[in-house]
Amino acid sequence: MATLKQEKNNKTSKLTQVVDEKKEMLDLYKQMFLIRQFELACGENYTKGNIRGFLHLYIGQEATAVGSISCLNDQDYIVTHYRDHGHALARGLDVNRSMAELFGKASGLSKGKGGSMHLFDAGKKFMGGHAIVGGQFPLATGLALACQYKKTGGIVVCFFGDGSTNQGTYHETLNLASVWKLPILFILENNKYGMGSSIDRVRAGGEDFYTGANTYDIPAAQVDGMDVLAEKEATKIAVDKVRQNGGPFYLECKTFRFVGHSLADGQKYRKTDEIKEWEKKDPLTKFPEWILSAGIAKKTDLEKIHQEVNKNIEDAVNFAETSLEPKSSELYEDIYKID
Amino acid sequence: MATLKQEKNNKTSKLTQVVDEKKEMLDLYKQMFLIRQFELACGENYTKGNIRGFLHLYIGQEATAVGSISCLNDQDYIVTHYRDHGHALARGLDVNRSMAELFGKASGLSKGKGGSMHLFDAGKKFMGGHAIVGGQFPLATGLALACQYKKTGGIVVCFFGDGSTNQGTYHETLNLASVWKLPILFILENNKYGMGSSIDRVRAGGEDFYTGANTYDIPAAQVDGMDVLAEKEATKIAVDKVRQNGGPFYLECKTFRFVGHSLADGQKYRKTDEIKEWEKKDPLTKFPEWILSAGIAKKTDLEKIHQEVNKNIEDAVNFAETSLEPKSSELYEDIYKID
Amino acid sequence: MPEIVMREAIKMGLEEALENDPNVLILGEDIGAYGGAYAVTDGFLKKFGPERIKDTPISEATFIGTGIGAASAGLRPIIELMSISFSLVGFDQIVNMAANLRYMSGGQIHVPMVIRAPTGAGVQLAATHSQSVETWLAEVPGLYCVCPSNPKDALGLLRTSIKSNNPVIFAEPALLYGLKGDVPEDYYEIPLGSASVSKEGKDITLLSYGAGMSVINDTEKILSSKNISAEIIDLRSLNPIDYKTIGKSIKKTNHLLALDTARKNGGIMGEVVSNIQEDFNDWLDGPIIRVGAKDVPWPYNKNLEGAAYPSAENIVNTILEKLIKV
Amino acid sequence: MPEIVMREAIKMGLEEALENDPNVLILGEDIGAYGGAYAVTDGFLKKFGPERIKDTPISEATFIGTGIGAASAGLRPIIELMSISFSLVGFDQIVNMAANLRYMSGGQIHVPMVIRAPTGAGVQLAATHSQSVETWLAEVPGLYCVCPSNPKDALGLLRTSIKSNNPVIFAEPALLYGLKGDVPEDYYEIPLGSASVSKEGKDITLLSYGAGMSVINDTEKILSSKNISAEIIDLRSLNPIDYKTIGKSIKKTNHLLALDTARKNGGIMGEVVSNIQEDFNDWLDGPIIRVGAKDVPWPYNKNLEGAAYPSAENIVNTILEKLIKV
Ligand SMILES: Cc1ncc(C[n+]2csc(CCOP(=O)(O)OP(=O)(O)O)c2C)c(N)n1
Ligand SMILES: Cc1ncc(C[n+]2csc(CCOP(=O)(O)OP(=O)(O)O)c2C)c(N)n1
Ligand SMILES: [Mg+2]
Ligand SMILES: [Mg+2]
Repeated sequence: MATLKQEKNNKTSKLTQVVDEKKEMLDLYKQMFLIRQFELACGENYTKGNIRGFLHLYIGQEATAVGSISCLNDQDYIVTHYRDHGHALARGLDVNRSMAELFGKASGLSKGKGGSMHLFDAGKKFMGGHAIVGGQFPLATGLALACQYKKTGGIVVCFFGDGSTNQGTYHETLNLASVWKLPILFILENNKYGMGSSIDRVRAGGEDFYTGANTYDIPAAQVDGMDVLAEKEATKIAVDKVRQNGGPFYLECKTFRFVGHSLADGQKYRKTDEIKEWEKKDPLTKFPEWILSAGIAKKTDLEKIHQEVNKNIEDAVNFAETSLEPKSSELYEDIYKID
Repeated sequence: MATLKQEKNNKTSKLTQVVDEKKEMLDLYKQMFLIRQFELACGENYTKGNIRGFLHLYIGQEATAVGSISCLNDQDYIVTHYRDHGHALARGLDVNRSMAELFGKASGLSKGKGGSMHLFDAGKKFMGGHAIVGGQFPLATGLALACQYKKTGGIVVCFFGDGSTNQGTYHETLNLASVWKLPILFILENNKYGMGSSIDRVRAGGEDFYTGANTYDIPAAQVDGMDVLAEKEATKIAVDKVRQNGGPFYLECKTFRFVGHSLADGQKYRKTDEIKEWEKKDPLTKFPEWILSAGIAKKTDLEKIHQEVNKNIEDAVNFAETSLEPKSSELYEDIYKID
Repeated sequence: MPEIVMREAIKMGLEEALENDPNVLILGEDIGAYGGAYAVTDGFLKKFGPERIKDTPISEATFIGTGIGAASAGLRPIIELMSISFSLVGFDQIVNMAANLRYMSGGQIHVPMVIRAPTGAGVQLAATHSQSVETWLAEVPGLYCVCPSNPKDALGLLRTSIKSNNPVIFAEPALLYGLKGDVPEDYYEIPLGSASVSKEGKDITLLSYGAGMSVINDTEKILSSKNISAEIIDLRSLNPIDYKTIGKSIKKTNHLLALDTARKNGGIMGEVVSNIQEDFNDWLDGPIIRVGAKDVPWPYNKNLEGAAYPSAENIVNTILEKLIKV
Repeated sequence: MPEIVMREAIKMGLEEALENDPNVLILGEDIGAYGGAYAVTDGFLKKFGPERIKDTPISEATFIGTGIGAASAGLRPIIELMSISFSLVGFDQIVNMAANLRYMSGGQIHVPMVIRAPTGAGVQLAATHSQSVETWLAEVPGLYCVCPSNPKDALGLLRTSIKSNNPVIFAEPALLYGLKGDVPEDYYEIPLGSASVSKEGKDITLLSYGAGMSVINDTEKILSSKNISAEIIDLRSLNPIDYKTIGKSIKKTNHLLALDTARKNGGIMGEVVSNIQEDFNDWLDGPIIRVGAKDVPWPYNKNLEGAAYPSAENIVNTILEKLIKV
């Protein structure tokens, strides 16, 4: 797993560096594994009827969320679309309360009012979870305006899919972010499909999106979104640029979802071959292989993570299952804030 | 007035060619002069209260509409925005009925229901006159889809302003037109301002727009929109491309409005100097000068045109003034077509 | 004909139109290769080809507007939206363009187009995906708006909608795609603007449309068990509204309950009730009762969503309390 | 304080907010260098600078959404639209985003934002530019909606709107920017959700809002000349609606006429009338009369537009015919 590494400019001892690296790599792996297991548990509980509505799983794309979000700090905002579990968990949202939200329980992040497509944790500056394709772009612009206006030093990361670039708000927002030099990092997760539509059938301009950002004078780059380290390095550079220059940056991540668009998707529109090909790049296989082969950690380290995470997920499902339903009076709460 | 001339591939005698050229040049001039005088008459009648609502004049941009529309044939559709008088007259819409529409009279193109911003003549495939900025883009796509689907051989010309490129529909429509290879010629009239907003304050990506079309794999060119012959030549090439390839083409015309955005505009946002500078390129001055200096026609030819046109305008105002108001029963007509 | 589900009935109507009229084509997201979000157009791509079954990018404003343009040039496009909530993204095109083109052009243009979209709450899609936007679109002059409650009406209304020379909003209750019902084998149409009296009665008129009809049918059963005879009217068409049929019924029953499964505030029944109380005041023996979903954003949680949704039991209680003392 | 025009009153409210709260900023098309389509923000760019008076591209969806994002991060943005008709271009952002964010996040987020926009017909802008979209936005839970009819209310409502922690639609009747009226010198606010009784009377209650108030005032004068004493209520707030004030009046007058200058079908009064007839049935001596603009797209021609617009004379005739025999 080759990846560009930036020189580390620190004075700590070699030993600390190695320890740090081990911790860092295992952390990345743990987060990806957590997301994968979370999603599998979601799928199961959707089949059981514990989770309802639309459910969009992040399986296959874990490296993107984990690699990129690891570069952010507490002042930074995140905005994403309905395929939001990965971003939420990578941001460190409570696993129990995330699962409880999908179960629609009172203990859920949004008290069961939002569901899978609308995850929020304002305390962690995780501002949704937006189910109208393209709807999150303007919101991101506004959060970035607030960062700029209040000079908080924070930036906004706006995640979006290839399909959403066909919405007008995409174009409007790139333009405005550039004109106003807003601190936004646009992260495109190009998984080649918007629902059943492969990009070549619905998009003019070819497979690469990042090249189009220059129309808006926005610096851009492309990265292998299946490679968590590459993703992390690229994001780090991008985040630094945004923080230093103030203006936006555009990062395209080539990735793939191994599963259907939602749990209702029969995937008639694509070949099993293509999925198989991409599964060879599965970050949940390749990354731990690399960790072991590079001697960064041992099998037992990984097994420990597996145990911990599996316990987490089990607990989360349990928590969600045993949590109370919202009271019916909740129906009328949270519409208006009291003036 | 230098302009690229395409070789003429015909077998008519030299004399006929000269006669044709004279006729062609005088026609172009006559149309531009007609538009200018029409607009001046509109301004006057707005002040008098005969024309109401919003009134957007085309003064300064005449060469764009006249040069480009002269390349179209009867199968081709035209769609434009609220600054539509120039396109309407260049398309040959009845001058009397156009003026009557602005006066809100029953004899108007739309029986007085549409007004200045909403001119229509379906018989001439002039499909409006659209007052919501960016609203006309999807309509143009649909007309082009019909041309393609029915194989009529017709194309659609969609006029729009620089300001409208900031609407999402601009982006969505360029994308769709390219993906579906629709026969549309996008004609941008870049007059450097959207109302009071100069493009450098509201647009990322610089002064030139046509370069952005390649993001959508749409061939594009730029032309001096103040030069009616350049405009005509460029449009001819563009129209041929659209007709032959089926797909869209993007033509940016650099132009300028010498007057305010609408009759309510004090023009606080721009310098008189800039206007002065552009007025030097006034097609209503430069083009007739060139006609005379190139020996294509004589002063008396131009004077004859002036007289004719002035009479036309006088008649049109007269016609509009003396036309009847719509009957009040008209209020309920034209909402639904009978099934 | 054997019973078929609503989805099938709509599919039949589309298929028939595609077969009979070469000017009919369908535009929408994932209607082709994917087979449609609710599988209504499944198999169409293969049968009719990509020139008539056109998968669009996720650009609601533009593909709705494209339908308008195509219609004004003589085609008869049918637009499928994955949810009527997504119409909000292209609202200007529908409200300002489709509805106004004819009027603003002084009658020169007409727009024979159908916009089909699943509507309503009840499937736990939460606030962004559960709106009943047809209540707004039904108020726009220049548009027609219908909403069927059963397979037979769906087919009959779809036929007239596609044949109409005007833009029609065809709202399909998302809850009802699997609802079974008889569909006549012989060709029939249902005119736009005609309500249906689905059951006669004499004590009270129960009025609703779309998904509300099943709530109304339940209400009628409970009332009947209490010896209250209810007449049931299915509005079917939200624009125009068949005030004649409603009025006739009120003259008989002298009581009206009107139900929206959309939010009460802004539901179509506010309009209906307001007109009826004015025009049929002399025949009413008491206030008109209006029921609708609670005036809250639609919550994801099943129980909360259920609590927001109108229920037959509550309706019966309200009737007994306010109108008819037994 | 001497009389000022409505435009000035709104300007005062904005200026005061910009001066008192550094978190207030204004976003909109041509509000800066151009001075605002209706000159409300004229001079602001110079006074408050480009960081607070932000000229936006013509991208309604995005700059409305930008306001929402900024508000949810603690700013208090005020959005100016050149026309409430243009809100249709950004409708999804208002209806699905501004209104739902708080609910969908379980109360974690709030959106203190004001969207100001000229509304209504009467200035010959034809179908695309004359809509009264506030009638729809007033129906969305999560939004507040107000519409002043005079300078005093405009300033008082604007103060509370800007101070509100929730998104407020502030509809400004385009016809009234030049309307003069007294504005108290001492600081005052007008709470959202409070109607005002602008004249007491005993025979009939006349209810309207915004531009409708001048029609209502004319109506009252004619009625008064016929010895009919009308009570006048200005709704002022379209969400929430002050049913208490309306109810109290009806208990006194036993007659209600409700007027929209928006189209009757879909106007706010359908909702109001429907609720009132249900809750105050026992106090009503006859049907409630609802008047609105004609159900047609707004025409450009002055006479036609006038014919579509409600008139005091017609209202008086209807009252005499249907309610009060003199
Ligand atoms: C406005 C709107 N139109 C359509 C949909 C239905 N829809 C949900 S997700 C989706 C595909 C989006 O694809 P992409 O942006 O590539 O994201 P991905 O699902 O691949 O992560 C569609 C069409 C929607 N939610 N909102
Ligand atoms: C959706 C919408 N927003 C705003 C306006 C108000 N408006 C009318 S024209 C205009 C400027 C458009 O500029 P441009 O596209 O450059 O055309 P030009 O007027 O220069 O010909 C604006 C902001 C509108 N009509 N519609
Ligand atoms: Mg995708
Ligand atoms: Mg311009």
